[in-house]
Formats: sequence, structure tokens, C-alpha cells
Amino acid sequence: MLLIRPLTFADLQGLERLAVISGGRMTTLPANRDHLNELINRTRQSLRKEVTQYSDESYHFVLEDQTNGEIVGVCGIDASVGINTPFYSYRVDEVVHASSELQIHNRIPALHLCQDYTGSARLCTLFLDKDHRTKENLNLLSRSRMLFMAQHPERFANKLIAELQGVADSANRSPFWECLGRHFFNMDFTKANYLTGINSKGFIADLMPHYPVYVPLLSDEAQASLGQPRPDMIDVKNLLEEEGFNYRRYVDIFDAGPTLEARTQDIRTMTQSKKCTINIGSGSSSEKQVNVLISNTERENFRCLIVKLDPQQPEIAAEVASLLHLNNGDNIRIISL
Amino acid sequence: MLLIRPLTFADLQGLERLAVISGGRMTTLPANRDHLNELINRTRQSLRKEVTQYSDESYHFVLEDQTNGEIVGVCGIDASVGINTPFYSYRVDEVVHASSELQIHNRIPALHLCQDYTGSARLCTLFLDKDHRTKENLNLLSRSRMLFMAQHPERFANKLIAELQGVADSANRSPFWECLGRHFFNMDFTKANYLTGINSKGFIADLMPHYPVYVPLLSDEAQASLGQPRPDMIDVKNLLEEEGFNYRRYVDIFDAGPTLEARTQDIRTMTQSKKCTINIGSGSSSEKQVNVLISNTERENFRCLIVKLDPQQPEIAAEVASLLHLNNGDNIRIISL
Amino acid sequence: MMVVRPIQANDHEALRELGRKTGPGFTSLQDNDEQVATKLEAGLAAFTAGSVPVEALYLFVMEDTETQEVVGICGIESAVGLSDPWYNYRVGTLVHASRELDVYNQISTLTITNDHTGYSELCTLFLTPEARHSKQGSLLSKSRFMFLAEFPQRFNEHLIAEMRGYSDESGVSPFWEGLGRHFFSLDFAEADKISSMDKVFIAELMPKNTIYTNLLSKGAQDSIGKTHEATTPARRLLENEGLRYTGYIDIFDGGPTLEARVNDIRAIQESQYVKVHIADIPPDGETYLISTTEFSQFRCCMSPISRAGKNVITITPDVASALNVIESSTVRIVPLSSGRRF
Amino acid sequence: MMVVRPIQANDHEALRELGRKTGPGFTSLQDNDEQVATKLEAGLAAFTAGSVPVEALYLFVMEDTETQEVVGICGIESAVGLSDPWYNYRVGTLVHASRELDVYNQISTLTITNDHTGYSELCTLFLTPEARHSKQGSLLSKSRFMFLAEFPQRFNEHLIAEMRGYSDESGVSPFWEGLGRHFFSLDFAEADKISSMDKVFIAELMPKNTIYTNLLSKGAQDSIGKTHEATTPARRLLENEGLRYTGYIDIFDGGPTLEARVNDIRAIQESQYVKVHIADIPPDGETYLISTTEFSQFRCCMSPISRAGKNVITITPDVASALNVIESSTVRIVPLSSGRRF
Repeated sequence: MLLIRPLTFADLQGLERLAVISGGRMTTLPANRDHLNELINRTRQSLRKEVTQYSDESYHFVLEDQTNGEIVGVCGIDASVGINTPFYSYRVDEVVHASSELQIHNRIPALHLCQDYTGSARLCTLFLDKDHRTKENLNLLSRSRMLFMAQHPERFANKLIAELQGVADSANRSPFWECLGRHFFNMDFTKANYLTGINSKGFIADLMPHYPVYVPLLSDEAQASLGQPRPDMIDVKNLLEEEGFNYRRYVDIFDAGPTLEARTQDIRTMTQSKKCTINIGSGSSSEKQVNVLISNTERENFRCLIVKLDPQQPEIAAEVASLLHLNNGDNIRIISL
Repeated sequence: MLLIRPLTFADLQGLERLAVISGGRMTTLPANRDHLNELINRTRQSLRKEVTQYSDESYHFVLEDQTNGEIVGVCGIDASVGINTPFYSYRVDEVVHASSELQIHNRIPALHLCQDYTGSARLCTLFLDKDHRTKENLNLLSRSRMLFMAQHPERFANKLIAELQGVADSANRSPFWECLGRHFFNMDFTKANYLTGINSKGFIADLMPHYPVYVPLLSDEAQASLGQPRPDMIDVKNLLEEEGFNYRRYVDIFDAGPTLEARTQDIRTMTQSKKCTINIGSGSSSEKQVNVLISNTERENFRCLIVKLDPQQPEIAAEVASLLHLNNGDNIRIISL
Repeated sequence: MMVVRPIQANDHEALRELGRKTGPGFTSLQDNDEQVATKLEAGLAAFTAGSVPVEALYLFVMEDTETQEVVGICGIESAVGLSDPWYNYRVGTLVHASRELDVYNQISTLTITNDHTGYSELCTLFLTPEARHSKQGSLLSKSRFMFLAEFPQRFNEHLIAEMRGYSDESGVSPFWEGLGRHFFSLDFAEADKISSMDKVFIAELMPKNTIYTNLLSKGAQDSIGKTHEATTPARRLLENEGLRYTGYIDIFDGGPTLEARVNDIRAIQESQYVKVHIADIPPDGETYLISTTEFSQFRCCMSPISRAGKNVITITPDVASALNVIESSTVRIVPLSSGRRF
Repeated sequence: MMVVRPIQANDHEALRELGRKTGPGFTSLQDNDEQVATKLEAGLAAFTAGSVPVEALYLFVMEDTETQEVVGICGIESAVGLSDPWYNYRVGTLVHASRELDVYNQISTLTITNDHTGYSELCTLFLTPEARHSKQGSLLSKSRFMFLAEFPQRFNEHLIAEMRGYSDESGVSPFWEGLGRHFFSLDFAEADKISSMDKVFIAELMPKNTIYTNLLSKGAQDSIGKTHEATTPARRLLENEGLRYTGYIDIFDGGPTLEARVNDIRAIQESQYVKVHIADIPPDGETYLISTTEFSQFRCCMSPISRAGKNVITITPDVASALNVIESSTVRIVPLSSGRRF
């Protein structure tokens, strides 16, 4: 059985393993021990903090295999981005170039460097070990965060974004980066991503093009990759779209992967999850049982997993209750999958 | 009793009167006979047309005082803007100017000339004679259009916008225009507005600043007027916000009045109006009667007015039915006010 | 003897004939009745206007005094961009650097400008192939400097000259292919034709924001400020007079614009007034440009001269006749070529 | 006799003393131990580096040969903007016109650029008030051209000089008030201080997009390219040598940058080599700059000279001693002033 729980300092090694096998493509998970330590530290501090007005808190969770204690996945939420370090995106705007005399009316897309998502909450750092990459586990990993948000809505900004990794070739090279970023950064994608991850302040502002970049001047491969997620991100994309996320023509400045956005309060897990109390019993099967995401309602001891139960009369076995840190009659939050 | 119906060629004089007393502040209602004629012509053609895919149709309606046949108001809907002539807005973006060494982090708003609302449907040309300016009449004038849209949703784009006139002083001078537009157009506001209204092609593109305009460089008055509606537009603004419209930091390029937007299918009149059949009877009062907006379901003979009835069992007097071109048992569309 | 003089109404046939000879690259004078007529009209108007016109096209022809044949044409626009905007790309530099990361990038940019608005322009230079010898091209081109020196109040203090941009063997401009083409639905030939008629059309469709040249094709980058082979001698001639490429290029083909302050041009700066002594002795001195001080009767030719005293030169009766000057007339002279090379 | 020579290690005290006299407007040399030390070190490094350095600050002092007192300083940066970006606003023109409406607007714009990256820069010119007579300011400033003429391979082909911008009686820059201030939370005095230390800070906060100057206050518009009163004579001197304002201004106070190609500068173009003949007869000719051909022992002074033959000049033993030359040494000379006025 797989269990979601907040990061603790004991997870450092497990986290490092994930950072390495994720191959440096995830900005928020650089293979840098200091930074990973900081990630844990921030999570612990954020969880402890009594929040009345959200700020730069960051919550990260791991997916733990209960059979062997191994960390097989990680996911995170930023309460709001761009507070201490600027948060950049490219907005794909269209500029009209028209000449009435020539009867020409062209709509030319151009990339505008912007910080429009400053202040938004962000789902981030989603990574699941290859051996456990099933749809159910992905649901658990990604939606558990939303259940946490549903329980603690005051801790998160009203707008919520999620960035999907962009297209890369077999050698992990992004055609978008090769065509654009490389000219301005003089370094390879992985290094640039890494530097962003460890919050090297201001280097993007120093090096990025300030003027809009006209899309037709990019290579065909780079143009084709605009707003396209990496193929293995499709499941994640579908999951987010089911939650109510939309692509609004904002893309990642490094690999042009799409940023999806939603109103935090409108996502499905927020609107459809419900709070109720749990009954600890045999958890024996009945016809009314369905797969649900279930969590306790705590912060520092937040736990979440997938179990079969009857949403109308939730009952779980003692073993599962123990994993969830639940006693009979405790509050839970559930949502059907 | 006041009645909404589509424009006809007989309305030219009445329309001209409204254009004159509106004082040239409404782009879509220039005091120009040829253009007003064209407005009528487009409405007639648009109504006649069998639309499968909406394009540049434009529908205009008048508010007619049944006691004397006078035209006391006008309103319109464009099926989608920016198709034949470009549709410009200023988008108010923020640009971050930061220096980590100086510990300075400024967010500087700047106006970007854009055509982001290209393809959106638009509520336009709302004008109500001063003598009839009551909340009820405003509701009738503005919402009747939405009832028309609810009945013919396939005729309109998915996004819907409405532009509110911006702040002007007692002499009808816009501080925003005086500070910005005048420098680039070398003419007064009214003339620029008029030229836009009569679709003088390309002149905005030729004369407007192409580079973003930094808001801090504008006069205090101009800055204060950004996104502010003229005080007498507050009722209209409230009405639109009740319908679900939001201000998304787009403003008019001439007077900086706010543009409000909504998803067409989500506005209240679309979601809450209902189609049913009418009973023609005494229309005598009962406790269950409330003020409703009622329309027939026709196109060229569209009629709409406000009447008291019981929404569960709609019944109107023969006199009212005649105004609405309704026979007993005909389809109607109603929404409570 | 070749003499340069203002165009006249009866030059129409000669002008029409020149238009037939220019070829497709020479967009300002083509085998086109209407264009020739418009041109002639503008040229005549410049010399007959009552007061000093703000916008005028001063057109000159080079005539063989023996045969009365017109073999070349040249012109000066008094001010460009005052009716339709005058567009250029300006080549700029942006440095993107991060001390922290020790990264330093110098990036070349193109920005659309109308910076040359109001400047005077050297234009419409054409000499028939048969007449391209004996420095006659220099006479034709530089005679304009003598006119500028004589009538500075008719011109802007800044002078520009546009050089045709590079194109490959098949006549295609890599600059166009790499930049403009993306914003048009037109191929080079069609765009070229439109460009020759009216560059405003092109400018309307070109990107308004600064372009990073490192995003352009190698060919386009290399063509920035590069002169067409056939135009290279003309460029050298103007550079020897002090005109300079200052980073402005044609928005269409990337060809350079040369620029100078009128007063900094060698032939203008070093020219001086002298009186003429006419004598039939073959002069043995350096070759000079000699021009008259008249406006509508302006004449310029070149000849070796002898100094007959301080501020007096000796010229032959031939030259005097070509210039229409008499003994003791005042003329402006300057050595045909500069000693300096750039 | 005043002689200009490279700065030396034992000039430290003199330099420190000059720093006390410059006053607050002269940001490059202040009453500041650390700055003086850094400056001296850079200056010494330039003259002792093994190979030709890419970035070097060549610093010279003017010494009174009678008293050995140092009364002035001047410098040349070999290349700016190669470590930290070098920022300017470029003043451009945009025309917004509509034929249809017969509207024609010419709009002046400011665009941030690093166009002068790699250019050489005249800098750090200061002469003590007591020494400001007898054209000694000209000697100090123009001696740099003699050095540039002698060692062109150490410099860029383009040379710039920044002129201090206009400020009003109370020392406030209307350009700053009208533009920069809106993007800062700092007043002029504080920003001025920061600007003098490192202009990169300022550039980071200034707007990156082109500014329409018609949206600025009248005062700011009028200050574009306007020189501070105290700097006007220095500007005139450089303009007489051929440096020109070409539309680049300081991003902070709007002061103009003057610019020229090194080879187009009068004192460089017209300078020539001659041999010296030393004789104790008072020379009666025009005043010339005379400089030696040595690098680290470079000397420059001014004196009237007599021509002692083609390519030979006569100088007095005094001058020879100041220059450290002997009979038949080769020196570079040029008339101190140009006949031309701009």
C-alpha cells in the first residue's frame, strides 16, 4: 500500500534518489543536497506555521511504499509563487500585421516574457518512480495535494497553476531551448534549469530576451513544441483537465511546456471532496464500495491514501486507520476517484 | 409601456437623435447618417441570415415608448469583433523592475496595445434617454439582448465583452485621452471616437503607440482614470457584474474605461432564463407575480418587455401579447428580475 | 566634354531612354512611361518653385557637349519621410550578462526606426554602360556635392545614401528570406516589386518590436549591412568622401545606408571659390570638379586646371563653354578625388 | 613648462590631493582613499601589462616641469562595457502618419541600448583651477589624441566621451525627475550617488521598452542631450576635434555622449612625424602639440615651433628636456587648434 505524507528530514536520501532519476528536467527538484534539505525545511516550517495570510509557504509530500519504506514519488504545492524570486512565463500573444492596401492580414504569435502568474499558487514537483507509474498512483500522488488544499483553503492563493514539462528528444534536449534559450544563456538546458532550481537570483532577468520573440523566426521544431507537454505527461495533463485546469497560452520559458491554470476554489477535488467522520471496523467489502482518495484533516500529520469504501458510510479497517493516524469518529476528507 | 425590438429603417431619425444627445462618446453610435443606416442594414441582414457559424453579424435593438412611438434607447450585440477591422484594447500588464543589490522590487504597470479580444462577442451601443433612465428600463434595455442571446446561442462567440465608458470631466474631456491619445492623434477625443465609429480602417494602427506605455509616466488624472467607468455607468457596471462579468485589466484605448468579460454561456440570463409557453388571459394580479423580462423566441420579430407574471404559470393580457407578437401557447423566454 | 546640369522639360525622351537601360535592380527609374513622367515633373518643379520647397527632388543629367546626348542621371531628395514615413532597421547592441554566473553575451538587434526623417538623400544615380570610363561616374555622383555646397539652405544638414543590399547568384536576398518573408505571404520577387513602389507597405507588415539577430538564419545575419556586389564601387566612392555606414539598413534587403553631415563631406568641406582665366593652353594640374554658382543654370564638369595665381585658375575655352562662364566668372572647385582612403 | 605623462606609482599623494579638489560632480575621482588607490592601480597596470590588454585604463597626469607639481589628470578607457554592460538611451524618431486622415506625427523616442560596447572612452579629465589658463586645458585633453594616434592598436576604432547632463540651479536633473524617478524609490541625490558607483544598478531598474518622449515632462524633454553648463567648454573643445553628438545620452541625467571614429579626429588625422632640431632661438610659429613615440615614457607638451626644413622642426632645449628627446629624435606634432569651427 502506498501512502502520502509530508516530507521529513529522514527523507533526504530518498528525495535525492528521485532528483537523480528525474534527470534534471524538474526545476523544483534539483539534485543538490542543500536545496533538497531546504525543501524539507520549508515544508516543515510551512506546516508548523499558523497561516492567516498565505505567503511563500511550500508544502511537499512523498509517496511512501509501506511494504519496504521506500520513497517512490514526490509532489508539492507552493502557496503563492513569485514573492521572493520573480516567477517568469512566456505569454503567447498574437500581434496583427495588416496592410489594407496589400489585402494582407497576418496574425503573428510572439512570446512575451511576463510575470503574470506572480501570486498564484502552484502544483509542483510531481515525480513518480517509473516502477510505480500507474494511473491510480498518479491520482493518489497528484490529487492528495488537492485534498490537502481543500482542507486548508486559506493557505493558498485563489489562482492555481501547474506546469507540464515540455517536449524533449531522446537525449533529453528541448528543441525550444536549443533554438531560443541557448542563444541567451550560453549553457545547456539542464544547467539553466538547475540554476533556476537553486534560486540563483536574477539570472533569468539578466540573460533573457526582454523584447518579444516572434514565433515565426524560431525553428520548426521549436514552434511545434510550443505549449506541448512531453508525451509521458499526457496522463498528468488529462488528470488536471478533469480537475478543471485550462491552458491559457502561457508556456515555460525554458522548454515551452504548457502552464495550466484554474481557480483554486473551482477545481473538482475542492468542490466535490467532502468532510465526514470515519468508522473503524472490518472494512469488509460491499457493493457500494468504490475507490476513494481519503485523508485525515491534519497538517503536520497529514496522511492520504486510496482505499475502497462506501462514501455514504465510510468505514475502514484498523490497519488502514493506523496508516492514516485516525481514531474512530475522527474527521476525514474523501473524494471518489 | 416600453418595448424592445430590432432596428428597422424607419428608426433612422430616432437613432440620429440618440446619437446626437449621447454626445459622441459612444464609438458605435456616431452621429453620421450613412453609418446609422449601415447599422440598421447590418441588423436586418444579420437577423435574416441563417447562421451556422457566427461571423461579423451585428444586432441592434431599440427601446420604443409605446405611448408615443418614440425611440428612447438603443442597445446592440456584435456576434464577434475584430473580424473585418482590428479590435484594439490596452492590456494593463505589470513589468517587474528589480535590483537585488539595491533591494528594490518595483512592479510597474504598462499599457500594451493588443487585440486579445478579437473574436469575442460584444454587448455594445447601450444608450438610454435621460428621461427614461430608471433601473428597470436599464434592465430591460441591457438584458433583453441577453435573452436574445439565450435564445440564439449559436449566433455568438463563447467569450462576451462589454466596454464601459471611461471617466470624463464636465466638458466631456477624458483625462486619459488628453494625456496620451492626443499626443499621437493630433485631434480631439470626439473626432477620434467618431473616426473609429465610422470604421476608418487602419488609422489606429497608423497612429497609436506600438511600444508599451509606462503608466507612471502618465499624468495623475490619467492614472486615476485607468479602468474606471464614468460615474453614470455604475448601474450598468453593477448589472453586468451581477450577470457574471469581470474586469480583467483591459481598458479602452481612448478613454481607459474598463472592458468587462464573461463566458457567454455562463452569464446569469443565459443560465437562468427559461423557455416555456405562454397563456393569454386576464393577466390579473396574484401573489405569485413578480417582475420578469419576457420575450418571444423569434429573430426578425424579436420583442421583449417587462411585465408582472407568475413564472411558474406565465400568463399575460392580450394587449401585452400583441406587443410581443404572441399567440396563446407560443414559446416564450423569461427571467425574473 | 561631359557636363552635369539640371534636368529640363526637353529631356523627356532622353530620360525615357535611360529608363529602358537601367534594368530591374534600379527601382527608381524603370522602363515605365508613368514613372518617367512623374520623375521629370518632380525634377522640373524643384528648379522652378518660387520659394525654397521643403520637399524637392533635384534631378540632374550628364550631357555630352559634343553630341548633346544625355548619358546619365543623378538626384538629391531635399528631405525624406515627410509625406510617407521613411523606414530603416537600426542595428543595435544589447549585452546580456550575469556577473554571478560569469556569462556575458553581446547580442545584435534590429529595431525599426524613422530616424532619418527629414534628412537629404542622394538618389537615382545611373550612367549608361558606354559612358562608364574616364572617371565620368565620379563626376556624375560628386557633382551633387558641388550643388549641395552651393545651396546648403535647400538641404538638411544630414545626408544619406542607400546602398542596394546583398543578394545571391539567383537574385534572392538572404535577409528577406530570413526575416521579412516570415511576416508576408509573398515571395522575394513580388515583395521586391512592391518595395520598389512604396516601402511603407513593407514597413506596415514588418515586426514592430526589436528583433534579436541571433534568432535569424546565418545567411540573413551575414547580409546585415552588406552591399550588393554591383554597388560596391559606388559605396567606396561615397566612403572616400566621408559618408559612413552608421548601423542603419534597409528593412527589405538589409543593404546599408551611408550617412554624413553635409559639412563633413570632403568635396564640400574642401571646395573653394576661385575666378577663372580662360586660355587655350593645355592645363597640366590635378583634375578638379568645377561648378558654377547659378541655381537653375547650375553646371558642373571636371578638368585638370592650372593655377594662375592665388584664387585664379586657368581653364580652356572648351570648359568655359561647357560651364557657360566667361573670363573672371566665379566658380567652385575641389579636387575630384581625395588623397585619403578609408 | 607643462608636460603630460603616464601616471606613476609615486603620484599617489598627488592623485589623492587632486581627488580632494574635484568636488561632488566629478564622480570618477573623489576624496576617497579607496577610489584613488583603485584608480592608481588600474592606471599603473595599463602601462606595465605584458601584452596589449583588452580592458585598460590609461591614465596621464600633467606635471609642471619647474615645480614637479601634478596639476591635472586625464584618461582613456581602452574598451567599455566588456565586464559590466555599458548603457545609453538612444534618441530615435518614429513617424506615426495616416495618409487617409492627413495626420503626420514625428515622435522622439528613447531606447535603452548597449551600442557603445567595446568603444574606447575619454574619461577622468580634471585640471586644478589654478592651472586653468594658457590653453593648458587643451593640452591636457588633447594629449590623449596624440597617445591614441601613436598606439591605435590599443584602442577601438570608435571613441566616445560622456558629457555631464543638465541640472538646474538647485542641482536637480529634470531628466531624472521626469523619467528615472518614476521607476525608483530614490531621490536624485541618492540615485546620483549610486549612479556614480555603478550605472548597472540604474539600468536594471530603468524601463526596458522604448519611451515616447512626448509623454515626459517638458523639463525632461528639454534636457535630452543637453550639456551641463560647466561642461560646455569641454564639449566645444571635443566638437572642434570632430567628436559629435549622435543621439546617445546618459540614462541617468540625459547628458550627451560625443562620438567619433578615431581616424576622423582632427588632431589624429592631421598629426605627422617630424624630426627635432634643438636650438635656443625663440620659436615664432603656431602653437603645436608635440609628443614622443614611446609607450611607457610617453610625453606630450605644447609649444610654438619653427620649421627648420621639410619634416624638421626647431624646438627649444626646455621643450626637448620636458619631452626627454635629443637632437634628431622623431616626434609627433599637430597644431594645437583646428582652424575649423563647428
